[in-house]
Amino acid sequence: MEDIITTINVKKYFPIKMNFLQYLITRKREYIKAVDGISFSLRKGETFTLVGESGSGKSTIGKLLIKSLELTDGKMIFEGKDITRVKGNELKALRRKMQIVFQDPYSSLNPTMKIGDTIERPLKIHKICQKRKIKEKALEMLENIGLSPAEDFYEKYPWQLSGGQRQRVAIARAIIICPEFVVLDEPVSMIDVSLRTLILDLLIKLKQQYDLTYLFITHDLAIASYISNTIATMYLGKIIELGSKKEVLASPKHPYTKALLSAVPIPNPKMKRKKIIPKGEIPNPINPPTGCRFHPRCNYAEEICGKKEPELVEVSKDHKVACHLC
Amino acid sequence: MSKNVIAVVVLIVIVGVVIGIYIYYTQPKPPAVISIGSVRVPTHLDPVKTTGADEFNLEFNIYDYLVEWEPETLNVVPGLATSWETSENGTVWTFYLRQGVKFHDGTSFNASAAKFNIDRYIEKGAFRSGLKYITNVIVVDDYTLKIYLSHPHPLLLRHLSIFIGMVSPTLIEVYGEDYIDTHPAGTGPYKVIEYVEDDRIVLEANKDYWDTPPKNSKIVLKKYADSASLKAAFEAGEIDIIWSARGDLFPTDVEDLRKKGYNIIESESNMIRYIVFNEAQYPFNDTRVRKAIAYAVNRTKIVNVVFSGQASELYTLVAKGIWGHLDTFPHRNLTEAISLLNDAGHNTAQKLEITLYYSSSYYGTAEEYVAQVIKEDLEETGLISVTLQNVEKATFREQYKAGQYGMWLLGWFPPIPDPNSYLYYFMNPIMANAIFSSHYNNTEADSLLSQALSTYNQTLRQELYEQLQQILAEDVPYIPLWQLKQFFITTDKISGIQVSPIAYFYFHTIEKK
Amino acid sequence: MKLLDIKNLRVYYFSEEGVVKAVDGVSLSLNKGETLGVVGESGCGKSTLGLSVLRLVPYPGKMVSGKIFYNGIDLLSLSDEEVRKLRGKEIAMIFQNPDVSLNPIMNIKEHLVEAILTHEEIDEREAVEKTEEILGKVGIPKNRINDYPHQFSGGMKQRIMIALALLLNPKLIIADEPTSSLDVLIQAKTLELLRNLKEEYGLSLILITHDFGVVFEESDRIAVMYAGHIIEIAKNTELYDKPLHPYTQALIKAVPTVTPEEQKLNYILGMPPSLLTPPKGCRFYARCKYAREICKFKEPKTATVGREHIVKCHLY
Amino acid sequence: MSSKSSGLLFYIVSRILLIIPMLLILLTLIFIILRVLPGDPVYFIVSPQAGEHIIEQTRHELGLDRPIWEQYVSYLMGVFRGDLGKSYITKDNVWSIIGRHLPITIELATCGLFVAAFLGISFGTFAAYKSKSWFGVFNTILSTIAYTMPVFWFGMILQILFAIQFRVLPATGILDTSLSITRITGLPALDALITGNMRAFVDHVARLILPSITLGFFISGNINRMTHSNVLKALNEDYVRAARARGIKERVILFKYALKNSLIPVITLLGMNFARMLSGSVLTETVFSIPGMGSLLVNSIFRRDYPLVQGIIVVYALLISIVTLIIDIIYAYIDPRIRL
Repeated sequence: MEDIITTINVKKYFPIKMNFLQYLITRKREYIKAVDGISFSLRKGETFTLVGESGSGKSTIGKLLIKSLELTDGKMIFEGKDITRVKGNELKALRRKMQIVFQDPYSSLNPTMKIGDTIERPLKIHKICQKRKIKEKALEMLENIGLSPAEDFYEKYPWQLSGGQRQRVAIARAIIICPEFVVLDEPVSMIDVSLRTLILDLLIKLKQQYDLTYLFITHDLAIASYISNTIATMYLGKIIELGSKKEVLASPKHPYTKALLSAVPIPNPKMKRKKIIPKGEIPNPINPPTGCRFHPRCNYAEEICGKKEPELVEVSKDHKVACHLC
Repeated sequence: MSKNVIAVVVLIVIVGVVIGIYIYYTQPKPPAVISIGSVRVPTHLDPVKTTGADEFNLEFNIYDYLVEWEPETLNVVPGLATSWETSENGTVWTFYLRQGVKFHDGTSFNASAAKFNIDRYIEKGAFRSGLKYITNVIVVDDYTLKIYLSHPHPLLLRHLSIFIGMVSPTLIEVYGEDYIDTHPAGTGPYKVIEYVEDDRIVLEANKDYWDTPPKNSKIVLKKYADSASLKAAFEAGEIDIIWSARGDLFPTDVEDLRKKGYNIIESESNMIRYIVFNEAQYPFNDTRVRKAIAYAVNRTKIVNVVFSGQASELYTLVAKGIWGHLDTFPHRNLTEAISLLNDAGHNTAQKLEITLYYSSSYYGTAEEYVAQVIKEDLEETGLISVTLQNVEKATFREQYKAGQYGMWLLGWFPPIPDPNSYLYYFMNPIMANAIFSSHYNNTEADSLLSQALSTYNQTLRQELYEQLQQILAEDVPYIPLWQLKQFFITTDKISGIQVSPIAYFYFHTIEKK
Repeated sequence: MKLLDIKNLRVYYFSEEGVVKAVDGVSLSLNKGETLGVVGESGCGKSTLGLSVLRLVPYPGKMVSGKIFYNGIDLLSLSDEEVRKLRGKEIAMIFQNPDVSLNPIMNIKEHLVEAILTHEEIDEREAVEKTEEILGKVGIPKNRINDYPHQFSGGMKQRIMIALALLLNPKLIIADEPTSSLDVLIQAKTLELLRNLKEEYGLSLILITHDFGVVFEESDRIAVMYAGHIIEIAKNTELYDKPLHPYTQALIKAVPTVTPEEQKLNYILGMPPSLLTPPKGCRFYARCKYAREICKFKEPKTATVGREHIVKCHLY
Repeated sequence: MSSKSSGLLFYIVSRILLIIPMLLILLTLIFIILRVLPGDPVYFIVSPQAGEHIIEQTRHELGLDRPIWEQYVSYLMGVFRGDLGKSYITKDNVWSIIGRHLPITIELATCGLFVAAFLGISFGTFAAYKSKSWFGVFNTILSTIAYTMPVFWFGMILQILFAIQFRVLPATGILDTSLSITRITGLPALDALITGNMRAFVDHVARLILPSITLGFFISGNINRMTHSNVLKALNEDYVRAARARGIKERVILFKYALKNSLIPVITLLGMNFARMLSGSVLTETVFSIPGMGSLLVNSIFRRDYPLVQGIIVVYALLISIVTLIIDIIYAYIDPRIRL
């Protein structure tokens, strides 16, 4: 399969706010290194999942990929073209191909707009289809995401919908213009348990139907395991393990991935496992630890871990790990 | 812990209050003070700068003059000069000065101090242009002074008695000219001990005064922002006297206080109000139009409706109470007005459109009502349509001096009780244009004016001024409208207020029970 | 012996739109030393149930009927002041979001010392000592005692909340979604801490959560709530092996687990009913695949099936 | 910054440095505006009877005949030497004129602030706590009245009631005309206390009561509303619920949790109002005949007394900078999350 997006050593640093005089005196800018040198590729048609704790930089990557943030350094290639510094009309055309769905369906929909208008808006902005066909298309989409009768939902306002229904609208809004690539940033974490699988199944269905590629961002490994083809574990702005779902979940290599997996509570009282929890908490991304970023918390850390930063290397087919000990 | 702190604080407060109350009641009561409220107070106290009534008035209380005048009769009486004599041709005046008089700063008054002040006034005085006839001042000895004139001038004594207050020369030499604006030292009955601009001026009786010392020890002149707060302060018993010399109180307020039983002393004031025309501008270049307006204005209505009778109708520029006053202007006559306007070619189809300029920020809120009444009066002819235009104080003088008007509502307060002060500036073409841009020019009037200014013969002068007033009524460059009244409103405790027809207020006779 | 016994409790919110029957006839009991999981989806009334025990239901909520016995005392008959004295001292509560549950302008010491001095007549020095001791137990270093909430991470804040809850040796802790805003590693750590401290202090715990994983891992018994009703109560393993209520069955099948294998998951169509106008019959009727005619009109009674397995369904 | 106190010092210094450009911009603006305004100060100085040569001479003496930029530069030089020039009208030094008017304005503003804070915060807090009772309704009406009622009207009602009808309090001015206070610090109340002049002190304080209530009541409306809504919001915060769950007493919750946490915006508002009052409250000063900064500024603008207007603006800007700085420091003290 061909790659749809490739990132090469992508970095995103956010400067820390300082007033002018402070800058004059310290003459040193400090940065939050949210994403600090990441390279990976998304293959067309796959669901690529980023997992990690909050503050690991997952969401920043999502925003970088859809070009809603400028990268600090590195290179991004989309469908064979370098899109690192695209601007103007080219960027607009690119945006049409890339969409994002956010976590909170309560704040992502405009409360004063009817559902129909919300869904139609991207069509109008990007002038995708003929005017008279717009409504037809919107109704079709509503039907497709299971909000039927579509005519009824078309006239409703967001507050008349449940969280799950709203999130479906948000997904429909992203997909109606037939993008190539969709970033799903924790799309089900605010949805009730009984409906999460519904949304996930809908996403899977739409992916096949519209030939999409997903970047799925989640902190929930159970959800990741349900929907992903590829899973990448992030820690402090770095990808530390990347591989096919099978590889990563069946034989995790990085101690951090292992810890994450072991920590997930299992809804089966008969399965008791020893949890391996790393010590301490995720450190400050302004001055990340030297060497392997995980080494201060790692139970297996050796001398080299504090000195040299491990590369993300292939340990088996479809499985890369950044760890000196693997 | 915090409870203890609270207890200590409470204790301290209680002790403090008790001690405070004790001290409060054991301290001697300060001497009685007479406070006089007004909506204006002087902005400076240097005689050479003075042009306004408020400044003049206060200066009379803190300075002495070579000659002075009796408030009631306006007769000239000795001041710092005990006597004087005139040379035969009337151009050399010799003054014999009072001995042993001291300025408030302790220095002595003598002939050279007098010369210093006269010279200073001639050099930089606000009215110096009117004093050009003084050619020289010579100190004969410590207490004798000679003043040389270019020609006989009947107003010399008046000028000396009003413009040239005697300021301590030492004070000016030591502290500079600007210092006496707020820290004056004269020889008069009062010393200024506190000056807060736009708030109050505190005067203390001069114990070493050469004449009868004041009957009170301290006077506070207090400024109030408006009529309402002035009245409230009076009713709350915080001031003893309201001196409403130039409309400080609303007419309704005066009536209200009268009803409440306060003492009210009412008398004429020498401030006159009038309309001025720009004779260079259409349609006021037409004497018939000006005259028609003079016939159309209704003074009775202004006085009664706007001022509730607290003003007097005025039919000449010389105020009532000043010698030489002669009513020459016509009373209201609409028929006459209409026929004059018809003569001038104005008819109902082609109404005469004029604008009346006035300034309520300068002359007070009543001005708007006056303008409205005048508008109604003129429009009653059916031939005139009047637009009213209120002008801000800051731009007012500039605009009328620049002649950007046809018809203005103005006021005149001459400091000197002489018909000349009411006529000279209006009728002399140079002055009239410099001050009002009236463009009035009448050579006959001119020669009458100069004649009247070069003789000491009072009867002759009176005749000349009466003639002048007749001419004015014919030419109508101005329309006199009304003359203000002054009011002293006092509590029962106050007595001894001396009323002068020219609205000056001497403080030294007031007593408080 | 029952530490807490809730009998037929009804808590309604008298809002402007109408009466929201958030808790509508709930009976529940808790044994000493036990962990009872209350599981349910958002809006099912589980948080209101937790708050009612401390009589903290916010305006316009009101406890309409029912009884809550704590150690044999009827909590609803106590005066406000008597209840206040119980709060924190006998029954403590841990809330969902530690980021907003601490007063941002008070430091940690102030929080803890204030709580001690509210309930115990000791001097400040002793209170500080006690504070340091308890903070040590939850793993907050002594030197951070004067720090303010914003200087701590979410996990640490929740540990501080746990310290605050345990401070006065209460008998009962009500933990309302104590870990759902935390990352998975912190969640595991916090739950472990809570479990250990519960042993050490001999506490009883009501764990309110929507997370089946957490509830199965931590609870002795589990109560499932749906639309203001408790629809099933059973022992942990019993509920896992033999879920009786169709809702419980469906929900367990809807929860994904971490596995490299393909999963076949279920979901429940439709939405829970509005608590403003709850249906007359079974509240799960509209979403239930076993629904029968009777379910629509008659509210099912609670039936006891086997040992301590209670279910509220017409099927039983 | 390593420690909080050095950070604070650094902050204060940087804020003071920032005053300079602000002052420069402000002065330039006011300089231009005053000269663009129609009206000529000379006409307020010379008599209407004065001839043209006198006007020219006066203009020359005041330096008004020089090119504007020259006047501007020399004025600025003066300001940075600390010389604000002399009033055109009274010829007195601008500093000393302001020195006579500012202290009384500071006293009035401070008292007004206390009244506003006391009324606004106490009523607002209590109303939030009892928002479901009649007091909540009463307070809403009260706060609405407070900020919709015209100041001069309210002041006059107080005056008529307490000074004219019952004669329990003085109506106008800052001191009885028979009294005087020796000037030491400039603040009359303080000077009276220092010199042990209790009579003057009592009289002066009595005279501050009505104007302070007038001013304070007016401002209390906004303070009240803001306190009310913030305390109400704070009472619904999770940390309040958590505190209740710990058995913390209601009184402690109301003051330590709800009120203290709501104070930041309230203090901002108080500070803003204080700064505004420092520039003078013309209406209150008018009603009570108080020689404060408000009437001074209005009169000096009216008379086109350029140096005085400019001087007042300079002082005003400095005061506002100081007040906002103090507010910021208070913030940092109340809320540890705010770092200076």
